Amino acid sequence: MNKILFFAHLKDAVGEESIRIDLAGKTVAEVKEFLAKEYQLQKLDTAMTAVNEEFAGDDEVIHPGDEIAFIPPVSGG
Amino acid sequence: MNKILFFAHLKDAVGEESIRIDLAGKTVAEVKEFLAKEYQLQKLDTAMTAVNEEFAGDDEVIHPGDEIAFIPPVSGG
Amino acid sequence: MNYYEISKEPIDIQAIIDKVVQRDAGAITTFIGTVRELTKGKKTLFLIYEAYESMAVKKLAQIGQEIEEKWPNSKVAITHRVGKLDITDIAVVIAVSTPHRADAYEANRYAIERIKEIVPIWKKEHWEDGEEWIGDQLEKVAYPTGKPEGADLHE
Amino acid sequence: MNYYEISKEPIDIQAIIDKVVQRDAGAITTFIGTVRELTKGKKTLFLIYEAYESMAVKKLAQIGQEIEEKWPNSKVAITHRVGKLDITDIAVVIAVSTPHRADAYEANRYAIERIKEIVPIWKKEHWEDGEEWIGDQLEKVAYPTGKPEGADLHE
Repeated sequence: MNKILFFAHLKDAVGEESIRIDLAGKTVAEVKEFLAKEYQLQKLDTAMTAVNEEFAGDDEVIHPGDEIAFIPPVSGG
Repeated sequence: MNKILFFAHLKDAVGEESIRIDLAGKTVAEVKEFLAKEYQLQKLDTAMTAVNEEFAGDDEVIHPGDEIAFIPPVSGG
Repeated sequence: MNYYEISKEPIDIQAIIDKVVQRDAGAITTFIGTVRELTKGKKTLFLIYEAYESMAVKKLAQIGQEIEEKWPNSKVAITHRVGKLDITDIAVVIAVSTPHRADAYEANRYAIERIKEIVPIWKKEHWEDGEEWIGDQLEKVAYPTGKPEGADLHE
Repeated sequence: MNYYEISKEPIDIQAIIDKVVQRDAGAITTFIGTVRELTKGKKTLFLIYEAYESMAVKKLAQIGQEIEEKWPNSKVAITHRVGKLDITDIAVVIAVSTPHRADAYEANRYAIERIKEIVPIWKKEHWEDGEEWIGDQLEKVAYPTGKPEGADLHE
């Protein structure tokens, strides 16, 4: 099972801070495509992805237990 | 009458924080020359001069009541 | 000591400065980011900051490490606030100490630019006529790999 | 409020920062000059700072005015300590607020460089084997007119 975290406008769009779903074996790109469709997320393309709190490329493969977070363009500071 | 202020190594060399002396009519250059001789001040050349708390050029003329200060190279900060 | 923090409470600037005091530092710079009322003529009422807290702390620590490698003998502490902030409230405090002053300015500037690139913190601006999540990078470069690189920095 | 001060007491950093808070500032930078133990391998025990106080306050104010002209909507406060200072004690605090962050760094840097040129303050370093008045400009440019000019600044 995997935990998926959403922030900022993605959280508003999904309506949840996080969901639990099994994504093991999929690549980050596949996860993005799946979620964009499932939740009709317009701006998932512009978000970076973090796996276990570290930025991950589109071809990284998800393992069981991985925490996946979508990081919209940040605006701290 | 004029008040002359000395700071840092000049104060140490003169042995006084300030002296009172009439220098009206002299230029800053003349005052420097006079004091350098009177107190055997080696480093007066490298000091800037302030008249009434404003930097003054060597040809500025001293008026009665002017406060003259010698400003060795500063080292604040 | 925790040099890198996300805080739900107002930030005590002096406490952040105290973390970077060192006997061989002649200079400490701080950057204090405050909530500005006007941005491009539009009046902000208040902001909400949100963070992916655990990752944000790690990324702040990474920035500190980058600085301590680039500027030898530097020491860094950063705290970023989250929650609702009013005009003039403090969003972030960055303190950097170095032996000499030029480095203290440069390293501090590096920290804020890097925060705006890689630290998962977002602000939502609230105006009289609406609200919106702000994303600095939207108007800037996209990261093809999803991983921002130091080379993109405006140093 | 006194934005420019010479202080015989330890400087309260927060009090200096408070002076430059403004609703249209998004950035405040501070520079905190501290007494460093080692300079070129030589160990400092303590320092004595001395000022031509009335003129020093005027010159600090002049620097603030220069900044407020060069960087529109900036606000500046500077306090310099005098007397005996131990290692890590604070000699000077410069706070600058501006609408945007790049200006806050640049204007602050300008202030410290200018202080080291035109403000009548001197430090005497005390080492184990002696003491000496330090004069930065001795190793730099001499001012033929006795008046330093902005053009000499390393901007």
